[in-house]
Amino acid sequence: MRETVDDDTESFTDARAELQIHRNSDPVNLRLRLRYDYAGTRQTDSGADTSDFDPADRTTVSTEADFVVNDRVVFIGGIGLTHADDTNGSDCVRYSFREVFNTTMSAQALAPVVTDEYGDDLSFYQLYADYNWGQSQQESMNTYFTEAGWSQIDSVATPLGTSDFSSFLSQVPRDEADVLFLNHYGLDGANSLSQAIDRGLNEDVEIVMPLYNRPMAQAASGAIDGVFGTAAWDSQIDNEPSNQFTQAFQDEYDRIPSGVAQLAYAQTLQYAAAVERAGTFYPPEVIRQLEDYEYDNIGMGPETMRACDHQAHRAVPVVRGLPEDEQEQGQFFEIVELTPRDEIGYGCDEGPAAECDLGPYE
Amino acid sequence: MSDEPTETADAAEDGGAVVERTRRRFPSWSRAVESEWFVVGATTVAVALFPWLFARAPVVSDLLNGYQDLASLILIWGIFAMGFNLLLGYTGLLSFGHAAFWGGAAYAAGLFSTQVSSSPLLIVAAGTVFAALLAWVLGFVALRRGGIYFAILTLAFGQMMYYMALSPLSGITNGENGYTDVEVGQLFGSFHLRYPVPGLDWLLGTWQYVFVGAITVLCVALAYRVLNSPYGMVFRAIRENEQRAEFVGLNVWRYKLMAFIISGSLAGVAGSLFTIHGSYVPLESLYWTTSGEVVIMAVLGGVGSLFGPILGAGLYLYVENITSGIRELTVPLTDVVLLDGFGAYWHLILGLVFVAVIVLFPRGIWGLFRDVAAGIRRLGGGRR
Amino acid sequence: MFLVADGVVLVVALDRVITILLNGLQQGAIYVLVAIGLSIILGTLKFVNFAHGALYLIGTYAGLLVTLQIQPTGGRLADWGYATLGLGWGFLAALVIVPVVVFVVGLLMERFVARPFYDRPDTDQILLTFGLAIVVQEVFKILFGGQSYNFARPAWASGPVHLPVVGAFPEWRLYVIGITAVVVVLVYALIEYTDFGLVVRAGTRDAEMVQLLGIKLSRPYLMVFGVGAALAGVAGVVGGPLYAVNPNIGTEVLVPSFLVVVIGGVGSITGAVLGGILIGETLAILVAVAPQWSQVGIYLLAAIVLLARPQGLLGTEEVAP
Amino acid sequence: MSLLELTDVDAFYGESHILRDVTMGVEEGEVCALLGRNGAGKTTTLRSISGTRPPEVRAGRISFKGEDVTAMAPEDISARGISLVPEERRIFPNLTVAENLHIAEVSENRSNTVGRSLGQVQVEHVGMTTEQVYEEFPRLGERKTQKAGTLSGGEQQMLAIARALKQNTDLLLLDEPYEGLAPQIIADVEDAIRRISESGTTILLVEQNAIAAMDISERCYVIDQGSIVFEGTADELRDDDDTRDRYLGV
Repeated sequence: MRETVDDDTESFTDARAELQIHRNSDPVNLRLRLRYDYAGTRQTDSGADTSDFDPADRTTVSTEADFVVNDRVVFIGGIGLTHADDTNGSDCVRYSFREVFNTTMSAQALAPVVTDEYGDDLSFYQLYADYNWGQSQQESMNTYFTEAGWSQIDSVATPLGTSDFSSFLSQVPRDEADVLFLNHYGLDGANSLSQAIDRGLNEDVEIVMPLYNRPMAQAASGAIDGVFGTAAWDSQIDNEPSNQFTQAFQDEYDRIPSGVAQLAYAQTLQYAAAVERAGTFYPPEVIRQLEDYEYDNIGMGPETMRACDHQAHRAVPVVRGLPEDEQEQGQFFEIVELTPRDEIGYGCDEGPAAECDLGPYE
Repeated sequence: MSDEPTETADAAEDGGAVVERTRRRFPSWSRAVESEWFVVGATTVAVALFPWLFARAPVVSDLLNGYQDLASLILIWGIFAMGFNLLLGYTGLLSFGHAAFWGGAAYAAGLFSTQVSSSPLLIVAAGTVFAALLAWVLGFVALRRGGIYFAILTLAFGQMMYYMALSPLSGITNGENGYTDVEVGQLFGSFHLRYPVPGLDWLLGTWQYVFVGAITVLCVALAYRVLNSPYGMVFRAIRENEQRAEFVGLNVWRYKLMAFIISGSLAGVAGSLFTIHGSYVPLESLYWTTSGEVVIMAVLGGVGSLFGPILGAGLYLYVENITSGIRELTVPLTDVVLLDGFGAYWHLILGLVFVAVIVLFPRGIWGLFRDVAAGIRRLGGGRR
Repeated sequence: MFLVADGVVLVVALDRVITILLNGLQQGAIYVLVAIGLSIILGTLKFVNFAHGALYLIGTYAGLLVTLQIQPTGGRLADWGYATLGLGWGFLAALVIVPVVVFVVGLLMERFVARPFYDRPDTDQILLTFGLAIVVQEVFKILFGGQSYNFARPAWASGPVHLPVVGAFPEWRLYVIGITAVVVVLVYALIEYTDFGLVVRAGTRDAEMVQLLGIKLSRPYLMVFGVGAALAGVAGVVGGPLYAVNPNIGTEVLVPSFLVVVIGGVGSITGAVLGGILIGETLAILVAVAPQWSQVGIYLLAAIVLLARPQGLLGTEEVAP
Repeated sequence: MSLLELTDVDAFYGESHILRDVTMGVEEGEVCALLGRNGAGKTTTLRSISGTRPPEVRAGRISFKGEDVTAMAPEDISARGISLVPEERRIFPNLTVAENLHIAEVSENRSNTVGRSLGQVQVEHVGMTTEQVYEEFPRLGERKTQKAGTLSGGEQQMLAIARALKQNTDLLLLDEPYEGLAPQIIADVEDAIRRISESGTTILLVEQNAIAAMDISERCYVIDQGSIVFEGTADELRDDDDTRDRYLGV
């Protein structure tokens, strides 16, 4: 195996391939590295302890595609933490795979549950973070809730760098709107949701956070009480791989793993397994092993890593925030429904996938 | 301090005395050492050996745990820190907005690569020209104030550019995702930067390193020449005593602006190389913490010396990228764990070392080395 | 009401305008509290404190720990077995205790950080305090983890209050404005109507002359630093519940606060108040009119003021260091 | 024993040697003048006496009432009864006239948060009260709520002197009190200095304007390039054409 690697100096100029996750919360600590040290074949040495990694807020790595193309490094699944549609739509590339669901899928999963809960023919108002994911999320919400019979009053962009949403929230027409979608992620989401509650918007409208993560829930605390959303993974998902991971993680770090921790570990293993199947690190071979691969071992039920757009098709957990007094360490949501994969998603010729052109293997 | 009464000190005479003293301090051998050829030659050798020592040499590289890519990155940040230091170390102006030149050039280089030409040399030229023009404009405005106001004005301009790139200009810059469409072509149309150098890849690694290294040597030569020209003398005079420099008829403001432009241009060279290196421009390259990072590098390494900031850049990136990966700090050669989760402390350690340097060794680590070396030389001389 | 944006005249309802102004006032209030300390320390002691944001950070975490009980999951404290931390004494206790704590931190900082550097160039002071700010931030990150905590608003002031014209407005934000106003009046009285304030105002202009009048300045300097720090502590407590709490909030509040100082004029309390309100309102109005430009706007405002009136709106040339 | 004695004082600004072996004394109750050209070392002498830094006194001894005050901090020297009315007055322009006067009392107000105990120092006599000041300088009384920065040059000089007198002054150091004032105002200031002297306060007057200074003082020193070149009574100096010509240009 060592030989194959050495033959491949073109793509690996050094004994380490670096995968980078950019986080905006802390530009100084910009990079988190997952190192695949291939001297020890499948040893996964998470340079910075991934369990400590909380993508405190907007964690977008749609940019990784470009690292990938230029560096010829395979970016796999969950490393792409962005949920934006474009990532595996118009921006898709051969070298990138995505495990997490995109905004289309989270809207598809949310629409039936939320309309079922709040009723038909309602009108909704949206605020969204003005960047790739936020735009994508609000578009998806509009599409699938309109399809479900609701109508949009307005959708307003909030610029990045905003931590005080009071001016935007004060514009929400509380008499007209029935539901408010806050398409903010991470810390932004925690701030906008808390501020909305503080403003008493929940007295007049129902609030939905389309995408949750744990740091957001932790920072928003009691504000998430009863608020619907989707989450990448949660330790409460009850199946063999999930429970196994939760247990192993707890044994090692003495706390309940977050969705991101699960993603990091699961994807590292996916890559390692693909390398083993391929018998080489040579990226085109590894990529072929990953494409259309069927698996059921990371706790989200049976999945397919689709060859046409490199998007995993999998179940999406719809969750609801717990009241503050029921929240415990690492437990912030109740799982309302684990929407199975055949109820969501789209064909290779529809939706974002229709715009995807993966490009060459080499 | 500048409280000396002008009535007693004749500035021109004093300036002469400094030169005189400097000359006397260096005997002919030392003067040869300090000569431009020696500096450039030594830099070239050091740059050539660096990636091998760092990433591939037996024993040394295993101890260092370095890798090729980091070697180029260290040189790139080294150029940035050296340029920053031309301002702080030689004119005493502390800018907290150098991210504007680094990041501005990085974006300019990135846009240039997609819109005009993907030739690495032209990309660097474009980024540098942009940074120089930007430095001219910002310097023109910011240099109206000194001290704390200068620091805050530069900070404000830097932040303004960050937020411009983040929001109003996101159509061009791609906002918070950073600029991703960078296209890097082949050097002189024939060398792919990602390819190893035939026959010399054990030493230098890739063409990219050769490219970055050559530009580093050029920048060192340029900076050395500037500092040893009349300009450099004036810069130092301004740092020592601005009023006195003004008194002998120097247009201090113009020299400061020149220093600012040279400094910003070097930051621009580095920023353009950063774009080529990563084929990507992160938005954070404009954020004020980037300015803060280069401040730390320069001060850590040693302001007021040419190589100190490069050393500082290396140290900073090393700690950030290698030390931060150490999970357990153990007693050397044993398994005794001193500190678990050691890597998480890297930023704190840098902060503490930074504070210690300011309090204890204002000339930085390079200055400390020189003091120690001088001490040893003196000891040796004493024994003889 | 008419607001002009991009050449388009918008007709805006009165309640919207008042809401925007209130939002601006509230956002400015936190900057005012932080900036006053920064400004009097810079004006009187000629000391540039880039670590002033760290005092805000300390204030917020101290406030969090006095007010509530938290579970520090991400940091070393959790590893050391502190599953739950905090006194849970409620907000009013924090409002009393935290300023005292941060006051003491300020005294220590003056004695051991600032004083040895009074005679060093201001670039050295900036570098030192910048380094210190990093150290403090990292210590908090290591102890409490990098994640955000929820600093719940006190029960008696959470949720909305229904105001005439404006409608529902977050009650806590009114308290922020109120508490800031009271604190500013107290500090103003301290500086304007006491012998301590007299010495501070005189020392701001001509420290040597004050000493020539037989007054030892080391103690008022210590006090100024302590008071400035305590104000940052108050800001941390009242501002904490507004946003999620994490180790970065110190530097996040520092940069705009410096803008407030230079806009208002170094050493001037009324200047800091004016500057803070200007920045807050600029932010709030731009968010309503041209949200993309809101952040750019405050930096542009600062640059324009600095260039047109270098000593700041209410500052005097002589005080500028 | 003279009230104030300087013995072989050498003072430096950084590396610049300004005062060289300055020896001089001021007797209790007299008005003594220190004369010299611009840059001769007059202000440096006063700054050395009052304890402000720079200059740095590296050799010699300055004693006041027999006590060595050479290395003392300015506030301690002030507390012992030496008050300085500096060149350019240095009143606090941002404070009102009343506040400018009040601040001179702060150091004695021990209950004040910032005040301090004077320790071993015996306070022998207290300075003028504010009422006495307003009596002495009625113009200041009229303008007591005005910001000091708005006063005229002469009024500012009066205020600076009044501020010094509010301290427990035994020795008043006046640095170029006539500088930049109109002739009739100079007369007013002269008048004030006489009255202060008559009330028993010792005065060391530093002037470039030798004629005016000789009018008012009993004894004179002339300083040139940091050294004392003449010592004698005002009459002696008046008669010494050579010294006046060489060192004072009059």
